Amino acid sequence: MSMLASYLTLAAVLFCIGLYGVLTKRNAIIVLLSIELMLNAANLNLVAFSKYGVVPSLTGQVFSLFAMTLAAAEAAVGVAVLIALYRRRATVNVDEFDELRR
Amino acid sequence: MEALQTLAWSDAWYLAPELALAAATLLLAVVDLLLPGRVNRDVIGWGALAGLLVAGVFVGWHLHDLQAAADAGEQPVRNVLGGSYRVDDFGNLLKLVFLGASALILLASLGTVRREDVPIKGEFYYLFLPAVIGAMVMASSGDMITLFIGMELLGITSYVLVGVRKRSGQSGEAAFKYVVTGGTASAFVLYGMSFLYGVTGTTNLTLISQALGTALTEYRALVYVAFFLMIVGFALKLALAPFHAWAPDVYQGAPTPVTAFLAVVAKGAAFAMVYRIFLNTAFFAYADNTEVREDLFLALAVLAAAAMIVGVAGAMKQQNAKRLLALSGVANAGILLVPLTLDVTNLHSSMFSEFIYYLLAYLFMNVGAFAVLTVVSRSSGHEELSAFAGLYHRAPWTAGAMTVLLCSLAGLPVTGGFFGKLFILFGTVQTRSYWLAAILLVTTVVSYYVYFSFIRQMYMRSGETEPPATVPVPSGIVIWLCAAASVALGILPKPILDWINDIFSLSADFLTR
Amino acid sequence: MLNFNIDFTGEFFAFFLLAVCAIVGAVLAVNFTKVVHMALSLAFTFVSLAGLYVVLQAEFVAFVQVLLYVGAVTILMIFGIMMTKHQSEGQERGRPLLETLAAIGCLCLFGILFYAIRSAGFAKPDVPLPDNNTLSIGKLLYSTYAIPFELVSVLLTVAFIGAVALAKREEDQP
Amino acid sequence: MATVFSQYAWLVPAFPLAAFAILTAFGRGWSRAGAWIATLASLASFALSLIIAIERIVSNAEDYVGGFDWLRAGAVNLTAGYEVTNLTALMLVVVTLVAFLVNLYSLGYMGEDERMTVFFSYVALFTSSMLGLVLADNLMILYVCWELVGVCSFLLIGFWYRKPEARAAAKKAFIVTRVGDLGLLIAILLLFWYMPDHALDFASLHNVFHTQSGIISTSITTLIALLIFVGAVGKSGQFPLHVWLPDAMEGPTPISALIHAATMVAAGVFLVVRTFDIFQASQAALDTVAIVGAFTALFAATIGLAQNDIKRVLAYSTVSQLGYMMLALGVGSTTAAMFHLFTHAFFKALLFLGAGSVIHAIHTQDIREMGGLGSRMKATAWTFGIGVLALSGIPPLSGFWSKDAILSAALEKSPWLFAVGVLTAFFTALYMARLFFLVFTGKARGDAATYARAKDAPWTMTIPLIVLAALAVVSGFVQTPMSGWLGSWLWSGEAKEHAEGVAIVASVAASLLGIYLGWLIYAKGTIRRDAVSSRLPWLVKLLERKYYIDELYELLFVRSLRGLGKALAVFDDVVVDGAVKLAGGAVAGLGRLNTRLQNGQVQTYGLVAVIATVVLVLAIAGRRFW
Amino acid sequence: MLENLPVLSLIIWIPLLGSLVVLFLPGYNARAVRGAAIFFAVVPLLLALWLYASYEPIVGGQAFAEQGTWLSVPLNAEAFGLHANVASYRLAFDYRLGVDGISLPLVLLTGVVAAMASLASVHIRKRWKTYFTLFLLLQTGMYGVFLARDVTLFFIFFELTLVPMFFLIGIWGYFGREKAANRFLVYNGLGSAVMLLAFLILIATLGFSSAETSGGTELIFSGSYDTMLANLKDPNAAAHQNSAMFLSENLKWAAFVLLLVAFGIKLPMFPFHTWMLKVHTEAPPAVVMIHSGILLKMGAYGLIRFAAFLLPVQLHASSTVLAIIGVVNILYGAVLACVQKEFKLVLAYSSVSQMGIVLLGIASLNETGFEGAIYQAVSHGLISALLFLLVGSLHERTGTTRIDELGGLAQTVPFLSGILLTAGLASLGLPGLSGFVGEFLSFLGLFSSMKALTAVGVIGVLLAAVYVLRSVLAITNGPLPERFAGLKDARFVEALPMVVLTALIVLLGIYPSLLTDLMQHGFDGLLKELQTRVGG
Repeated sequence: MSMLASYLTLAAVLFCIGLYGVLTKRNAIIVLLSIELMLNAANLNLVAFSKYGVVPSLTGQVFSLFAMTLAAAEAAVGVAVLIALYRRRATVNVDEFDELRR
Repeated sequence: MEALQTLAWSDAWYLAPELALAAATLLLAVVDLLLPGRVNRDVIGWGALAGLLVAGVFVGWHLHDLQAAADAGEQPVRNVLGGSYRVDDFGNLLKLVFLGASALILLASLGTVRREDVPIKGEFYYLFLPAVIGAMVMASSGDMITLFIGMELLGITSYVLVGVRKRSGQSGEAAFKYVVTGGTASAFVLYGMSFLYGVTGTTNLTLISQALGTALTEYRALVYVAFFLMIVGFALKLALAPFHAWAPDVYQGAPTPVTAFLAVVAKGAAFAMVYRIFLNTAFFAYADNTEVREDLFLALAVLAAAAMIVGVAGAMKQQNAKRLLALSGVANAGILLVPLTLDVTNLHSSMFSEFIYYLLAYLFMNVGAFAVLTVVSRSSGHEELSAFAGLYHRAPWTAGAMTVLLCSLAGLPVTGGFFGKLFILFGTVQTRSYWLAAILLVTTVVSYYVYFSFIRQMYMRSGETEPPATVPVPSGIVIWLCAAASVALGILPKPILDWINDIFSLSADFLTR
Repeated sequence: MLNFNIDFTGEFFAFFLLAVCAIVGAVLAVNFTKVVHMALSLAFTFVSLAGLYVVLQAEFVAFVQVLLYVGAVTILMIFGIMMTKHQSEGQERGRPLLETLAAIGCLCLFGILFYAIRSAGFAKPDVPLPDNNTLSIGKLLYSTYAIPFELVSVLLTVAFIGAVALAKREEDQP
Repeated sequence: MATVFSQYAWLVPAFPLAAFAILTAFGRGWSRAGAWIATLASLASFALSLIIAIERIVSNAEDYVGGFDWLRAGAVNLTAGYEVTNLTALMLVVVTLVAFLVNLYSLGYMGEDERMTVFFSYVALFTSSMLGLVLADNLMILYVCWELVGVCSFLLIGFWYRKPEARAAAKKAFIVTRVGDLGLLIAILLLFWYMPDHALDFASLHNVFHTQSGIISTSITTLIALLIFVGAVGKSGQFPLHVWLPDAMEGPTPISALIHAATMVAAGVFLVVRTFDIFQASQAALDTVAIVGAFTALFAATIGLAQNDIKRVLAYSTVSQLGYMMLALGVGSTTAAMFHLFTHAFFKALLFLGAGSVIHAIHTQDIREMGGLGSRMKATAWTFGIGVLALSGIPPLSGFWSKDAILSAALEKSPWLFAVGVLTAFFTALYMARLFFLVFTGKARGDAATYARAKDAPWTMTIPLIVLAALAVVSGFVQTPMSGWLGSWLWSGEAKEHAEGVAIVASVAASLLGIYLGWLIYAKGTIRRDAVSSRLPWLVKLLERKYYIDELYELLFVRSLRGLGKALAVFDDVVVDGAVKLAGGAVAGLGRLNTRLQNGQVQTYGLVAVIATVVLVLAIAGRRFW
Repeated sequence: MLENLPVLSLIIWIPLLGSLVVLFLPGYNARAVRGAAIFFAVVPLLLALWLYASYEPIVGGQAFAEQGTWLSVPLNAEAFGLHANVASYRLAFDYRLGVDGISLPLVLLTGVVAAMASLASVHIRKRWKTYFTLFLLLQTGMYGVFLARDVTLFFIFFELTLVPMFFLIGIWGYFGREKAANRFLVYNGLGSAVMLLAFLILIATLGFSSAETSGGTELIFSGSYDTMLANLKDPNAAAHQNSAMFLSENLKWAAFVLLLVAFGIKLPMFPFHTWMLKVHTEAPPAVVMIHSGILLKMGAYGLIRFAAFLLPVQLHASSTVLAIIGVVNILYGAVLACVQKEFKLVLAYSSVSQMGIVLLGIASLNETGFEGAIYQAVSHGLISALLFLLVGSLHERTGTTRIDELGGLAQTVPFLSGILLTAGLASLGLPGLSGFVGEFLSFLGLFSSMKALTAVGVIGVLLAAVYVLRSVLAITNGPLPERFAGLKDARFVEALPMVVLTALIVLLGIYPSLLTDLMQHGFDGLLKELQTRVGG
């Protein structure tokens, strides 16, 4: 198994753990963090490919930089939304955000 | 190492629509800060509208330029920085749709958004602009990085817009759900893109499509994975079934104009990106190795079918008007996806015309319907279907316009919705995708039931006890504009389609080669 | 198919160590009961990833990773945690069905990914990356990727405005 | 030689038709005036018919055919035409005469009915259609008129619409005769496709089946003939479709006389005569006709023995006599059949009108409540008596000659048929004697006051009786064993006369025996009336209940149709509509499933999405890697 | 005088104009609204009568044909291996109208029934303005269906009848109106969806023609009925065998079955009939007049016009099946009509039965049968319109249409009863009334090929007598219930349409050539095609 495959596998593991976190964690903040983990997994992919890919190039790294920035912005907005919501609901439990249904 | 190719001032012209919007955003943000709190923030709304119009003028100008170039025998495409930004007819047409839709939505919301409901009214108005920038970027780039950033720009702005009704827990809840779903979708898309980058070594769609041929021989599974991950991401963004469940919740919680924006512009932009990526890259195997392409388009077709079925079926028993329209949006997303999934054959290559025509019709009917919903729910105080009860007595003309819009949504002649569907159907028949045609037709019929539940409320339920509903002038204009456009699209589709056909060519304008 | 014929180079050891760290951090983040612990263990993962980036000769990316994730995101999250009340995870009823299905789903997804990764025979790349990584990236950002770069600036502004607008307390609130 | 009046034959049905149109359009509120219009119209028809007949008798004119294109559609090219032959001329006279007399009679009989004009308009329409039927030059037009007379019959049976029995009888009459009509319709369809040039006119039929027989195979010919016969069976009340005719007596009595005795019911016989070429081409068909006719004659006569309603007795007698006519046809003697039709029309109309006078006088139809009316209603009793004798076949009254002609013909063919005929003649005489003696002799058994008021009817009602009685006496002489004038006139000279002495003796003996027996039982009382019923109660019961045929039909057809209908209704609701509902339910179920999914938990949504992802990938991409 | 006018267009669009006029009339002025509606319903009738008077069967309807380009949409066909010699594609939806011996009788029927129904709309007590607006809109759709010569145009008009009907049933119907309206909409919508699919298949594979433009040869896909007919007869069709445009056998079958289902739903054909039961019982009588009188006939017309004319080989191959379905329709409807307690349901099932005869006529594959089918359609249109007119009048007076609650009405309302009886007799196929001719011709037509089946179908005639008499006599005859003692007979506005319809029924029964002469050459093309394709 080449190094690339190892990196990719690691990324896949992280992506899936992130996904699992998104799906199961009650705490809204952890859900947001899990999304970040998924994005990180993708970044790892990009950087790994940037070195070991078919055509190594810096593009992957640039992409991952953009992605990180976006992830940070998303996290910020996510937390802001959560705080606004917390003011109304006094909870951050995802499973209690079910007023909108059916 | 090649010479550094940087952004030249001349390139700014190509970016003019986006730049205009960005400038307007900043300007309005500053004005909003400086204006005293008691001043009605509708001023900001009008400013945003002006910004949209200016951007629209620029887009029109671009279209004209491209036309001139095409007449001169050049390729009617302007690539900036190796395709990381791209001005072509595909993008421009869609940009017009996005700008027009946003303008209509803004116009309709002027006078209906209340301070007690949306405390940050200024932000509410001007944040539409960056969202539109995001949508426009999604339509006009040949590079995955730019596309992804456009998607995120639209997404992040939308999260904020959904949550602007700060006093309402529902708005916040909707925003949070949107953040989670949108974030996950972004992660999937990015992850998919990373694989695509990995097996081709580039993010440029042109280069990808060239490299995919070889990549397929060695990394077939990875190519599959890349595309399927993206499909999943986009399916989430587009709310295709069974990835749609968030949509009714989010639509319901969001302020109605934002709902309309999500339903039309956000969806349209996602489609633009799907078209860009899938037609551009998956087209690689036109000549040989059609297997992967077939599979991808099959997957999309299955999702489209599922969306049509689930959307309509789910809407059947839905009592909340907004959720109902959300589910209708799910079904319509399925319909909009159908042309893409059709084969390009020697008889059929008009998928873009089919798509954009229906998108246009969808724009008018949806924006109009949401505008009516805004008016009606303001008068009734809730957004249940029963808010429409007896509308025929309370506001006969609005009821009439709504009837036209609903007919268009249901795809009854002679409306834009009908013709759009007909056009798509003809495509399915030409490519012999009869099963898709059948599903499209059957769901359309079931959707009669769904949309006519509004009509039942408006005409067949008593509403005589309630006071007449007042319609603010801007809303009235939008409603009637949309209704008239819906009819016009049905009776005279020819000018528009002629025009699209004149300026658009799948291979020249769209495929980055 | 699981023929792990791996060259035991230095890079591999570094990778192995950091990968274990990252996975452990991620797994712990999923299994901790206290929210702060979760956030911190995720930060640990992020750091490990930064290490991996270094191993991958992406120093600038690693730097940004530390700066953004550990420095900004995690701190932001911890602020978020501070500003809201929390019960610990474990005190509440679990959702076995959801968790089981989610686990199965994620495992299947991983299986698919793993199969795809395994089935690809990656050739050794022949083109090395430029030495001066950061400079090259900078050049790229100002040339080829100038437009995304500008867009990101718009995005950050919007995110900033949006976050503030959403999170700030209304003065005229009843 | 050329004809003068035959070409105006179309006017014969046109008069009553005009009367019908006038009465329907403007007749509301008129009463006697309307009735007189109809009567005069029928008189005009009669006059014209008579002129035509006389012209034809005197000059032996050629047949006349006229008409116009009626229906051109595809291969169909039908004319609405009329044909005047000696046969039709004869029928014209019979029909118009009886119609006129009945009209006249009805002026008195229906005088107090508020819907008199409606009645007369129906009668006019009937007369017109019947005449059309007679005149029709092709089977199609005949069929059209055939149906129209059926409808008029239906309308008139149900004339007293308030009575549920009348409603039921009308319905029954229409539906039962329609069974026969279907046979005729299918026969026409068959003929249409088998005849050269799709011709349906009688001249072509004659050509094909008589002159150049063999064009159409025997089996098809038999089929066509039998189907036509089915039509005749329905109309002429032959077994097994006779059930409607006795019930039809719910209608006003003049109608019974006109439609259900003299004219319409004879249309079946007329039809067979008209298409006799086809029958002649198939021996099987002829045999069937003979057997059915003979059986019906006997069968109905036995029922007639046990009926207590004056009109029903006459009705069964009609069925029986029609059976005679069919028997005659079956044994190949159209002359005898037409002859009997001719005489029967007069004496049966006479009997019905006489019965009508009785009913008019004492307002009951049950002969057990009558008796001794002969002294109060002399004219009625005398004319009725003549009718009875004529029907019983007592020489030299008309019935004797025609019945004798039939029996002679039957004897020639088969002794069995002859025996049945003679037996029937006996029963006929018996039940007619019973009827006469119970009604007109003895003591009054009913309400004394009514009896006291009973008297002969006004002149409009009496004159027809007298005229008909006269005809019943003399009409038999047109065709006697001595002179076969009628036959030779009808069939243009192919008169073939024969009279079997055996037949004459046997039939007269049977008739006299019957009348004597009746006299013994019902007038003199020598034999106790319950002589039979006390010994064989089941037999009397069987006869009284008409062999339980109605009950059988009720069970076989009405109940089973209702049962089938109910079953199909359930099927329609559960299976056919159920499938629709199921489809709708499936969509709705899918919708509900979707609603269940929408539980507000964003993580559930995500879970569904992940599972969907896995499934999608495995299903679509996975198949390539399997 | 009218020769130079586009008469067909006028017939179609005058009701629409009327619809707009009514829309802008003051709503409180019921008299003006009603008057305008009747006026705009009668004018097309007069035009149709003029058409009837000046139509010559031998010439056909060419003199009246109208043709214009409505829209012609480019299909941006890329150079991905275009067809040889073809420069571009177009999808053309033309405005083509035409009339022939098949459609003219139905146009006349529409004119008569629509005019009469607008007179009969006196029973409408609320929201006249909207009612008549929709009513006139519906008429535009119906005329359009019968006059369109382009499948897309046909479809659009077909659909155009859907929405007004939904409103008319849903707003002015009886208690279960909304359910009935929904069912109508969805079921018929399904039918038209199926039809659209078939049409699109036909357009894509049969509707092509080419034109020379400056850019080279342009291939045009259009719904033009005449183009399709011409392509069908194209002797070189075999040369296109392998082309993607060619209508292959399988596709032909698919299109045929789809058309059969689509029009079968409208007809209605067993087992697609259940939707119309609700419509018949719940819709207001004037609307059912239109519905039963005309809309059902669109199914018959469509079957002949498209399924038969465009796909004669399939028609031929499936004629036995069609005939069996027809017989099932006849018997099934009749038996069910025999046990209904609600008069409207009796009529609904009788429609099922009567429309089965139309199927028989079509299955016969000869001119007699085809003409019989059209005749039957027209005749049933008149009869059922009359019957539902009566139902409306009876319901207005008695408040019920249940057979077991009514009785003896001949005493109080002799005129209505008389007309009811006449209509009943016409519907059971009494010779001398119009019902007989269609029935007879259809049976006659089918009998040439399927004798036994026809004989079984003829039993329906007997059952018709059973259910008609059973219900009509129960209503008019027998003892009169106390509460109906004081009923008033028909008013003039009610009596007028009744008399007109009755007169037409009688007229067509007495002199059928009035109508059959019109159809004389209408089927020539189809018959020739049948002859050459399948050898007679």
